[in-house]
Amino acid sequence: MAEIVSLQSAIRAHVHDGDAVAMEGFTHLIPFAAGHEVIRQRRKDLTLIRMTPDVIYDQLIGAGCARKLIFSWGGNPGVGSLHRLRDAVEKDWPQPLEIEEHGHGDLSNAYVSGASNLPFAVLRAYAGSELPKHNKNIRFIECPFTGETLAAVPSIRPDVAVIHAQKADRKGNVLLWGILGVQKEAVLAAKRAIVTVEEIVDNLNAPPNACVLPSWTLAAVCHVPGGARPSYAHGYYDRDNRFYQAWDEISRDRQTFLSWIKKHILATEDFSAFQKVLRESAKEQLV
Amino acid sequence: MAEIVSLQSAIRAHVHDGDAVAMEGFTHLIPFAAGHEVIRQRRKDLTLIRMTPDVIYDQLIGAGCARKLIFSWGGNPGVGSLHRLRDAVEKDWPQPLEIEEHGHGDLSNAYVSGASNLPFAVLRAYAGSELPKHNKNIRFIECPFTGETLAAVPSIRPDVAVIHAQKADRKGNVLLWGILGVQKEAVLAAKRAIVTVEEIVDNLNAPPNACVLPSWTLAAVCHVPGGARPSYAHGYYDRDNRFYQAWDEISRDRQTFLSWIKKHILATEDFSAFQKVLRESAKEQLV
Amino acid sequence: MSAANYNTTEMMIIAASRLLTNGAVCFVGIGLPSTAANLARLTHAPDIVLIYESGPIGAKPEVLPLSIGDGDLAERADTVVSTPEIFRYWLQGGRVDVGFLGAAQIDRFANINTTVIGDYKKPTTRLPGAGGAPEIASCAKAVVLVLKQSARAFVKKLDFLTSVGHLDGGDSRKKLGLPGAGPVAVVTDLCIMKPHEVSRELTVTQLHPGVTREQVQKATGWEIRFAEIVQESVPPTENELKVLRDLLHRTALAHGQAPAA
Amino acid sequence: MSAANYNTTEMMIIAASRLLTNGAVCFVGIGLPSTAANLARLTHAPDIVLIYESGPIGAKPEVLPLSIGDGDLAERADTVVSTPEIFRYWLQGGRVDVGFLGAAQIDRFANINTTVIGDYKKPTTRLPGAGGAPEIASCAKAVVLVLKQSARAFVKKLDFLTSVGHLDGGDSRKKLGLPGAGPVAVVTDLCIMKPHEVSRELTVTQLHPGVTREQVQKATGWEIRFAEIVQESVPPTENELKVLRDLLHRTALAHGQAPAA
Repeated sequence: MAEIVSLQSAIRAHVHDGDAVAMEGFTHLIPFAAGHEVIRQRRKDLTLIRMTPDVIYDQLIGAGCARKLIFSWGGNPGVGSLHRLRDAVEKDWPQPLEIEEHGHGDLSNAYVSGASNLPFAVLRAYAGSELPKHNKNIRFIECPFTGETLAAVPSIRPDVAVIHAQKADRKGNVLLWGILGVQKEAVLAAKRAIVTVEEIVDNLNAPPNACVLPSWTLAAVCHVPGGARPSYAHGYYDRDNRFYQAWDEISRDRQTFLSWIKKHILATEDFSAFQKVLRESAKEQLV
Repeated sequence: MAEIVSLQSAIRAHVHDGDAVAMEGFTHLIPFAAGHEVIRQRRKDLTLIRMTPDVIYDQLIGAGCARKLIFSWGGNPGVGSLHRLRDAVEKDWPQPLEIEEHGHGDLSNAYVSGASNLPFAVLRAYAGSELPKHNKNIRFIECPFTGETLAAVPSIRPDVAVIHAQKADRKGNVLLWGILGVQKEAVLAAKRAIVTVEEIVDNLNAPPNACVLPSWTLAAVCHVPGGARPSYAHGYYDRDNRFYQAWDEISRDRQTFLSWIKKHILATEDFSAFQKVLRESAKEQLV
Repeated sequence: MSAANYNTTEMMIIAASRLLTNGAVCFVGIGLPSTAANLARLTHAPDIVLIYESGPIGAKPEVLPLSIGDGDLAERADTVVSTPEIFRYWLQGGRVDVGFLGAAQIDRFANINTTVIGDYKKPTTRLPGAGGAPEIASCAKAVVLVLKQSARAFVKKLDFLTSVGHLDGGDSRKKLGLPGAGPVAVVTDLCIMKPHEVSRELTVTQLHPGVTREQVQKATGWEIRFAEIVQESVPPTENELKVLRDLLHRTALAHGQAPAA
Repeated sequence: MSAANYNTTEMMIIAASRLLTNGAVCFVGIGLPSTAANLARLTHAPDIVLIYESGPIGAKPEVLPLSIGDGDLAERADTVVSTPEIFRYWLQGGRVDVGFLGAAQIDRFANINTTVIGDYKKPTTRLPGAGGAPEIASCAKAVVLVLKQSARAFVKKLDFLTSVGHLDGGDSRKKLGLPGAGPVAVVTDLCIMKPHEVSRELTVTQLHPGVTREQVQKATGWEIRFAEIVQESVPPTENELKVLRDLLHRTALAHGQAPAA
């Protein structure tokens, strides 16, 4: 059964230095509040797993929390580069970042086989691509029936999965809807899972066959309204595209980035304090 | 795009002698009307694929439509044996029936890999079981990363899939809910698909992330109210448990079975005529 | 307090239900397993999680399902997923604590046959087949078997090994590399057997009230072993019996009322 | 009737949109592909089916998405499935007629690089990476590439081969045994190129109005081939241009109005 606890204690209890952490959410429901709390608690040497690193991992990488990144597309959606990711890969700042890259189909299959407790996934891809040359975790196998050659990748089994969802009930059962990405698979593939939610209700009133994660599949559920900002939560708030654009400026320069992290994350107590400071910065046109 | 046509013309156009046919529905939404129409049109030499043959395949087998059966559990749920299936396997009546049997997890994985256009599925099962000895389509492979041995089965790719659903819209998009079984996978694994529905509406009003089959994945959609009887349609009617019990008597004896099929299916024009005759038989206590 | 009058089937179901701890995730088949699991849910294990292979997770049926996919299972479930997901993410995923199985034949190492009596190619009796048993036997953390005891069912040699238990005993199952631990108990209308910790051979650890060792031996096709200390099962309590009988009564009414086509 | 004033980007997007036939199932990336696909939907191909890798199937966005997972995509889709399902049942399943891709670098056989400029281990520029391109390039029945033409992008040798086109030309792609046919057209701001039917080398088949062969050659890092008959693209019609500009205008307004955190 999931404990319903503060995000602070959930991160303290379940995310440790050196863990393999998957924070998922395909542009929708990205668990930014949880990402910030990991920075606040100054976690180190994490292996970060995520199909689209997005601004959330750009922040974690720039803040020096990551040793390795497993991903399939590392850009700022609709804007351009992730400058902190690039700086780490191109110039080892703030520290070298080992990268293991895949394709989206590959990683999403690897989450599925992880959730299925299989050691590997099979897919039709990579013939002719140079990715297998640089990623020893992309191999090829033969079909025992047809003899066809297919690509194989190892399952993803994170130590911790972190997602954001719309609702939980008081027992800790979680409901999400809209664009689901690989969140369910990430949770079921992980040893432990943390879910931040927009609201906690008496009854989920889930439609038939909705995406529900039973409380007993989760380690912790945290009530963090707005916890996916600047990404969006379907039915609650829109994506803050302005922030994604502003991030390009904030993250381009190391000092600007460091002072932003210091002021907005390290100097704030929690996500609601962060949001307050961010709103002030916005007024001051700094964002 | 699916054509919205009569069940009679859908079966005539898309189910041919010798086809591999998967009629799915896990005790819920079993496409009985379509099964009857296949008998009415006297199809022959079909390879019938279905996790739980149930009464629908007992009828097709007894009526002499099947050459082969691929299945994982062949009983009359909550009642006992499928007498026509047993008679075919034990005594070659009305003709020999080749059987290929799997487990539920195996077959459901084989539908998934079929829908995914992969040649085989991988699962953790069968070590120690004698099934692989009698089914050359259960093999073992090695994980290219861990060296573990896992079971492999060929994907299911039927010529035709037939399911029953609750709703279609006028374009032929289909919505089903409740117990979904492997219906979606069967449709997506098949070369062609026929869907019978309870009603055709202007707007599906599908909840987010509901199980919807777009019209362009289907060959034909047929309006057949009650088309899943004696199984049930969630939100429309309950399972007719009495008929499942009555079937034990009807099917136990070859002559009783033949006269039932003759009177109720071969002598009726369509499913609504069948239902009318069945109601009369029920009144006469024959059923 | 314990009940005066009960039959051996009731004792078997109640004994099986007592093996399920509150909060356990239970993969339930139709029939006796489903009856025992729901009895547990309605008595000492209100938070037990029932998973049915048709898709319902956290099912709380009002009455016992006649089929594995009854609508009542979906109505009151926490969620309903596809059958492939049940087998892939939930059973094989390692989330099932107890897999509940029945069998037509069982041997001394709790291997089971649900396929054929006689020769596979020309069976004298064609049984329904494997269902989800091979995967449950492989992947559930533990398996509990429930079936009536008779020399026809408890055989020296299976006609067909459908789903593996402890194979040839000892560490032979372990060598197969399956994720689950295999059968931990066999509950019958006469007794409870558990695999010996070294040999893994089924050993009677508990006799139901009034049952003799001779009765058990007569109903077993091999020389059955008894544990050093064989306990007597606690007879059904008034409450267990009342809840079970109410459940069966509700069930009969509900299914009797099913509309004719 | 054709429009008087339009720019080369508009010509590129409109030329790309014209390649999509009504009813086609189109796997759409963000940016130019998404713009061209939605333009097609709003002009000559109202029944086109747009699939985005985040999960929407049959998306009908009011405005262009800034991210691949914008809520607007889900709101108006026929259904929204998980990302693994998109790649497994829909793309790999063989249900995508046209995969739309962009690229940082492309070679004469329409192989593309979206990974790095420079050495992989120590890149001068780290690009976003593969995304879904390797799977789309493998499994979509056909691939259309859309990108601005320049000698920096159209290179003799890729720094990295992320997603395969026609590999080394001839039947070399065929030998890979991939289900899809690979790139069928490359649409740029200058022209349209198609693979030669035998050599599979990109060949200019159509020049946009006013564009010279010299311009195309200057913007290409290898000696570009021209088809025997090179046609001139039909300029944008008033309607195409109006619908495109309205779409881009609506989009700018919508995203500008996005609330600040």
